[in-house]
Amino acid sequence: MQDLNDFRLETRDWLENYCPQSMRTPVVDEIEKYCGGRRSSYFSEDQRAWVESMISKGWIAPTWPREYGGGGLTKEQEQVLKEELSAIKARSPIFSSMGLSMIGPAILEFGSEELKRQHLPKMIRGEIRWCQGYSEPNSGSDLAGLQTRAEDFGDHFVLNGQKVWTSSADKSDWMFCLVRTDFDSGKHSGISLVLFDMESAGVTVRPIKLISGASPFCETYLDNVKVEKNQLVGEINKGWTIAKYLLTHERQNIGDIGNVTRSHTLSEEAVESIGLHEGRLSDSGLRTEIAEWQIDYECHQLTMERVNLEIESFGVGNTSAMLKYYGTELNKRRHELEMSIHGGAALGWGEDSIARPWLRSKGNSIEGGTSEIQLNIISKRILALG
Amino acid sequence: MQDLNDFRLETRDWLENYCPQSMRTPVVDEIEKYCGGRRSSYFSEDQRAWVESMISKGWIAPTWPREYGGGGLTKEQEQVLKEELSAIKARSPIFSSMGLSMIGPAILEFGSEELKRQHLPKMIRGEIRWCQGYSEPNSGSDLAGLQTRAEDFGDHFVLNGQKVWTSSADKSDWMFCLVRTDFDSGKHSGISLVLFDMESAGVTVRPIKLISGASPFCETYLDNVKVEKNQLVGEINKGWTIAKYLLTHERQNIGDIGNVTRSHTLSEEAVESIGLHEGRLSDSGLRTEIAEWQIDYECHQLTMERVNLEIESFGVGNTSAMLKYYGTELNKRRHELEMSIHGGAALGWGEDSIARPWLRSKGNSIEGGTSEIQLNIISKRILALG
Amino acid sequence: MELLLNQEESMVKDSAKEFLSTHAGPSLHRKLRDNNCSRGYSDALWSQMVDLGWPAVLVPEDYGGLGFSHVAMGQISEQAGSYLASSPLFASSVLGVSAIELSGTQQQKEELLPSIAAGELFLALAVDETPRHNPEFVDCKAKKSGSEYSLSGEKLYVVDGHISDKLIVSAKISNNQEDIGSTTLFIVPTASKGIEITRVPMVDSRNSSTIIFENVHLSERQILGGVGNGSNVLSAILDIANTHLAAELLGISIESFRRTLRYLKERKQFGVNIGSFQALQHRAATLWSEIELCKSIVLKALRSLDNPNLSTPRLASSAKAKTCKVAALATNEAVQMHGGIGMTDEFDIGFFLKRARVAQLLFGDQRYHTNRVSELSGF
Amino acid sequence: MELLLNQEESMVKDSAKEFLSTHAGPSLHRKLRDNNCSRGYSDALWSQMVDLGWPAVLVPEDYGGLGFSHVAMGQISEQAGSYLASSPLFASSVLGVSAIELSGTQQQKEELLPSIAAGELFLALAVDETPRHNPEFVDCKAKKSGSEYSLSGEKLYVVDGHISDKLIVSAKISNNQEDIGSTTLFIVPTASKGIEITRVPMVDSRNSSTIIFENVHLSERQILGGVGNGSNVLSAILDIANTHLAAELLGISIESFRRTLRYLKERKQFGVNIGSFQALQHRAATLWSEIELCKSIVLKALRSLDNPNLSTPRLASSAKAKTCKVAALATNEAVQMHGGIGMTDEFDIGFFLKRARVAQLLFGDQRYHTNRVSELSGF
Repeated sequence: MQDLNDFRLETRDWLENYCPQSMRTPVVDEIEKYCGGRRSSYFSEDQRAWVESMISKGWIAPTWPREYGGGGLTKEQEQVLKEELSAIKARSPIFSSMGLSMIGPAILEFGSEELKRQHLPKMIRGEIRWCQGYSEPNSGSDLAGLQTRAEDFGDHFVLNGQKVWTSSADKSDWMFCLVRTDFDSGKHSGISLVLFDMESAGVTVRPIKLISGASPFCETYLDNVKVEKNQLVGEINKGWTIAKYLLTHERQNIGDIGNVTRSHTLSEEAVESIGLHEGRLSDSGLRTEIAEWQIDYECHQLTMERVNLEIESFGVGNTSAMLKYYGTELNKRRHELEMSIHGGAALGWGEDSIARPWLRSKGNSIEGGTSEIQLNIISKRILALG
Repeated sequence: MQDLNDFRLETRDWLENYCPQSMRTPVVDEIEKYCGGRRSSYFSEDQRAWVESMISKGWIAPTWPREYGGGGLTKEQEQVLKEELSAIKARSPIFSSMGLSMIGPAILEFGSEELKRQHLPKMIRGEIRWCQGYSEPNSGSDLAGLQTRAEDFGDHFVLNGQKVWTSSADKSDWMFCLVRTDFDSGKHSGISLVLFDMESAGVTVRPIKLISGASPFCETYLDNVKVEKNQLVGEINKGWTIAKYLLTHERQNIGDIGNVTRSHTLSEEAVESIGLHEGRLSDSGLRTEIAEWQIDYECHQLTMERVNLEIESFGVGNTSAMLKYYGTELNKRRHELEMSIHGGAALGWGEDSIARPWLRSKGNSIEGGTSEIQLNIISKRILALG
Repeated sequence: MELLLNQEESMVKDSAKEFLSTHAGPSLHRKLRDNNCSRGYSDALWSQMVDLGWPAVLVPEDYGGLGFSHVAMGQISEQAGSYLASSPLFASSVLGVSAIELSGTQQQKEELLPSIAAGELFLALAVDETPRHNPEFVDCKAKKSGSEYSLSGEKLYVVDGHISDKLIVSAKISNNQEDIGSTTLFIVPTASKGIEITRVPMVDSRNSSTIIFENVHLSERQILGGVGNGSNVLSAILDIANTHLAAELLGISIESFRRTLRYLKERKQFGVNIGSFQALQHRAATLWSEIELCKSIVLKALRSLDNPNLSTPRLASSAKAKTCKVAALATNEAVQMHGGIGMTDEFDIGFFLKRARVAQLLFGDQRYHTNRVSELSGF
Repeated sequence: MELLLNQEESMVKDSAKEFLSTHAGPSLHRKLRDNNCSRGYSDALWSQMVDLGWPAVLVPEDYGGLGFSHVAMGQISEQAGSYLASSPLFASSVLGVSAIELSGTQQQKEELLPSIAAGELFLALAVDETPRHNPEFVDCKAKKSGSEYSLSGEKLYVVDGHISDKLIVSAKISNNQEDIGSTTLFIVPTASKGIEITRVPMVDSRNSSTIIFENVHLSERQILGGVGNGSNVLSAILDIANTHLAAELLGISIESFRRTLRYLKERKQFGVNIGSFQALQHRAATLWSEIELCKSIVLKALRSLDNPNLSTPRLASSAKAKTCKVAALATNEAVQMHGGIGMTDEFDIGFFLKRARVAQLLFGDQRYHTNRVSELSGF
């Protein structure tokens, strides 16, 4: 306990010295977020300094072993670090890293020593940005129905197929990719997880334009892409186990989707845009719906908190499907209300249009497993119906 | 056309003479409703006169052939009669008659000449009250899974089994009953429709008390009940066709469930109980919900009207499942709102408690085919999903 | 037979459906959008509509029109919803014609109606001054001096304002510093001096305009419906507007649902059509029921426009409120049930979501009209 | 670890569950109802609750209590919901104790708390005078003369009023014709002259009372929390009331859902368990998610009662609003998914629907508390 307190004081001290003031302010624009990778660059010198200091401390991945560039901290120390970072409102050094949040933990859990040494340090240093290759045009909700083939050529596989809904594939350097390595056995038993460089011959990336106008996802075509056998994660044909492990991680991240720092709450926006009458929002129907949203939002936030505590304390919890389902539905409701609050002013199609994030939110309950799939998971795995 | 006008004038005249003034006022209490049957009695002399006049005219069943005691009217004449009855707000002579609305039309459509002569006149004269024997404890939604056995003993069947959810079985004289006559063939192909007297040996009726405290339904136990072969409606083992015909009729009746004359509208009740502030109902959330209910209610009423017109004009329409589903859900919403309007005053458990019809309404979406079954019917038969 | 179409109305519906299904639809809409079409509709399509007599549908025969009913015109509005057909029909041939017909002088009618019917003159209605519909808030001022007026102020979200020849504008008449009378409507040529029109591209790839009036000179003869009579006239015009928008929203709902249903029967996952999943079936069945209800209220409200009575405002608001809610449900369910492909710009279903949102908002959204139903019902 | 139970709280929860699952539940409830029990609870059950120390849970140790937290007491409230356990716990041991503890004088505490803790004295809270909760409407008058008061008026829906020894009553103090000060609370013995208590049997087979006060004589010493301080004290008591009702509603939701889930796995139709139908699965999954959300907000609101701060009122109302909505959904879905048998009196599931409706309404329903959340959030 004394140790932990010492650690807190040391950490506080260190952050005081190494976290620049400009890295303690809220992010205003997406462009300010450093995501790493070959094509990345720093937005400011402060950012570079902050990221490099954190890398050198290993605190980009606080609990990963030091030998791979991690911080080697205990769970308790990590919690202290989080608290101290949050206390000074420090920015995340590397944002939305699929390496750190997804494939990194999977490699640590399932990967060979060789893979760990090859990939983990580069993730931590922000040198390589990762993307995932899961969904295919004919296997969306039915992920295990995937058809991308990896044929065995002795020391390497040759991949052919098409992946869709790959987040930021056009900005990423490596892909972790589910492929079919056994074409005869059952749906779930012939799947493997492999890693490859997006610069490999035969990889073509095409961004997908969404109804919001943005292109956060891509299609990735694989045309005789050669992948060394040592880039297989875990055992051959056992990829579905790792996939499920990854999906649970993903759901939890997306369930968090409503959890964005905003300068305004919905009700403040509404008061500003619509005005009060006798202290009440003039549109009484909208007032009720905003209040109901606010209550549900608070309930959801508290539930994320509670579930995490329960997982930490009891190691139980199969609730990421629920958090994903509810969180994304809440986010859609939020944007519907935002549209209503702003009326005609929300309908313009400029770059800063309120309609664009509204349209983008429609995808929340589809990407990362549709709401329907989450409800299926709850029914089957938690409620044991079926 | 001239004829129709003549008919209208004659009808108006006749009604003027034969419909007593007290039969032109709204029914205040259930007890005032004459439903016919051996155990019935008239509430007043006016009622007796009115029912008997209508019987003698044949207008209890306006379009049924005169030979069975019907009015022998054309569709157009029936419409005129309806309009004239409605113009003077005449009460229905016989209320909620399963004979007139359900088994009568089925006998006309599927029954033998003998059955027509035996049963139709007594229905019309209100001598015999009918009830239906469909559901069983283990076949509710899955009606065709019924297990009541009718064994063939040459000139008669012997019935054994149990029926539930029989409306007013304790007040009825005869039952039309679905039974299994072939125990080996497929689920739908071994069912027959038979008629029997409730006073037959082996018939036991037990009223079912509902959560509202009322007992509109009964359980009926059949213990070696003898039924003459001539009481079979239609062909043997072809009863499922008639059952479907009857269910469609039933749905339409129940879909109409919200369509009750009430002295107050919901909004008037609310204004009276809650009061206005600046011309608006003080509880703004409730105000919005009442308005939304009112809009949906009007839409549903109009849809019943439209669908009926379409059926008359084009003979199409497979919409009774929708009307039943939506009408019963609306009625449940109505009672929820009524409870909210009256607050604590709705929670008492006296005989005139507002909570009793609220609880009763919960059964609307279960009896006569659950909402889920109606949605299945819409999906399969109208939308062709599956 | 109030709730059935008569022969004339059925004919209009069938021909609108036939014409628009071949000549309009998502691909034309996409082309207009991708070409950044500044008028917001296809000239070729409009010429054909004129040939079919659509701008003349609501114009009385005495003024060179067809003198058909709102029910008939409503069939076109509905099909325009199903086939995403943008054109000046709504702004000019429904709102413009109705405004002039309801309250114009003999001279105004003779001057304007034949040209609108011929598709040569475009009107637009300039009402709102705030982001959320509020026709009673009028800050535009018509300063009176003698028998002349000088109009100043700003109007927002004027549908097709940028292509119109004349605007119908609500303003308050002021005399020196003092306001006199209440709201009054004026017919204002867009070519007048002092008018600045800014086109605003919208999420549905159509246009609305922000219009600034600065000392625009008007004569007495440009008053529509009499001094101080603006609120009454406007109220009737807005009932017409909202009922036709309800018809359009119904068309959007029907078509989104039709496409979704087709997709449910085509798309395979887990080795079966996704339409075989009961959870989706029940949602589809519920949605279908809601759309059936919309059909009834829209027809009733249109019918009521043809025989205005005390219920007309309530029916118009009921129709708008109900179709707003159902169109939102139908278009959202459409995107969700299409899954990944429903999120993409490449696929057409998103267009319905976008257009529905604009049509919902125009002249009052679901909450606005639900509130109005309460008010009209005395609670 | 605000959102986890500590050891003491877990222990209370487990023992409440164990005790009530064997000694309370639908069959005891049915027996009380069928015997038309006029007290509305079982004396035997109450004696056992007293033996377990439940009436003492919230009473500070200095006054002979256990001095446990609201979180601990909330576990009992939740289990009382799951097992339909009626008893004077809510009225007396939660509301009564809280009122005295929050605002009583040293003397009042010494006089009342030990007897309540011992289960010997029953309190009840008499607040509402209108069918819909409105604590600010107070028409009861305490006419002052010297240092004495004379109380007249009527209170409605007083939970357990008919078995209580003392009432906590809100009234306005009047001096001759003139009202002075605002609402004040009084502790009024039910044995006082001029009190008429009428028991009203409710849909949940429990009782509430209508109480008429006619010139009931009161001394200054019976004022609770100071003259004119009634609204403030009441507001804190009502936050406690609503949070514990939220816990009870949570218990009702959990148990209705548990029974429904069991039925879905047992009941066969079309040759399979009805729980294999996806439409029911998705509704069950949605309901389960909602109940999980309720667990979090109830715990947070209970925790906040133990450390009151600016958020306490908002959390109390949020918890009540949310659990009202979810309990209504859970109990309605329970009846619907049970089908025919769910409609019958013979089957137990209807009891949950009935009790939920009363608990929802008591001290403000979902709309009341949603509105309060808006007000507390400044919109």
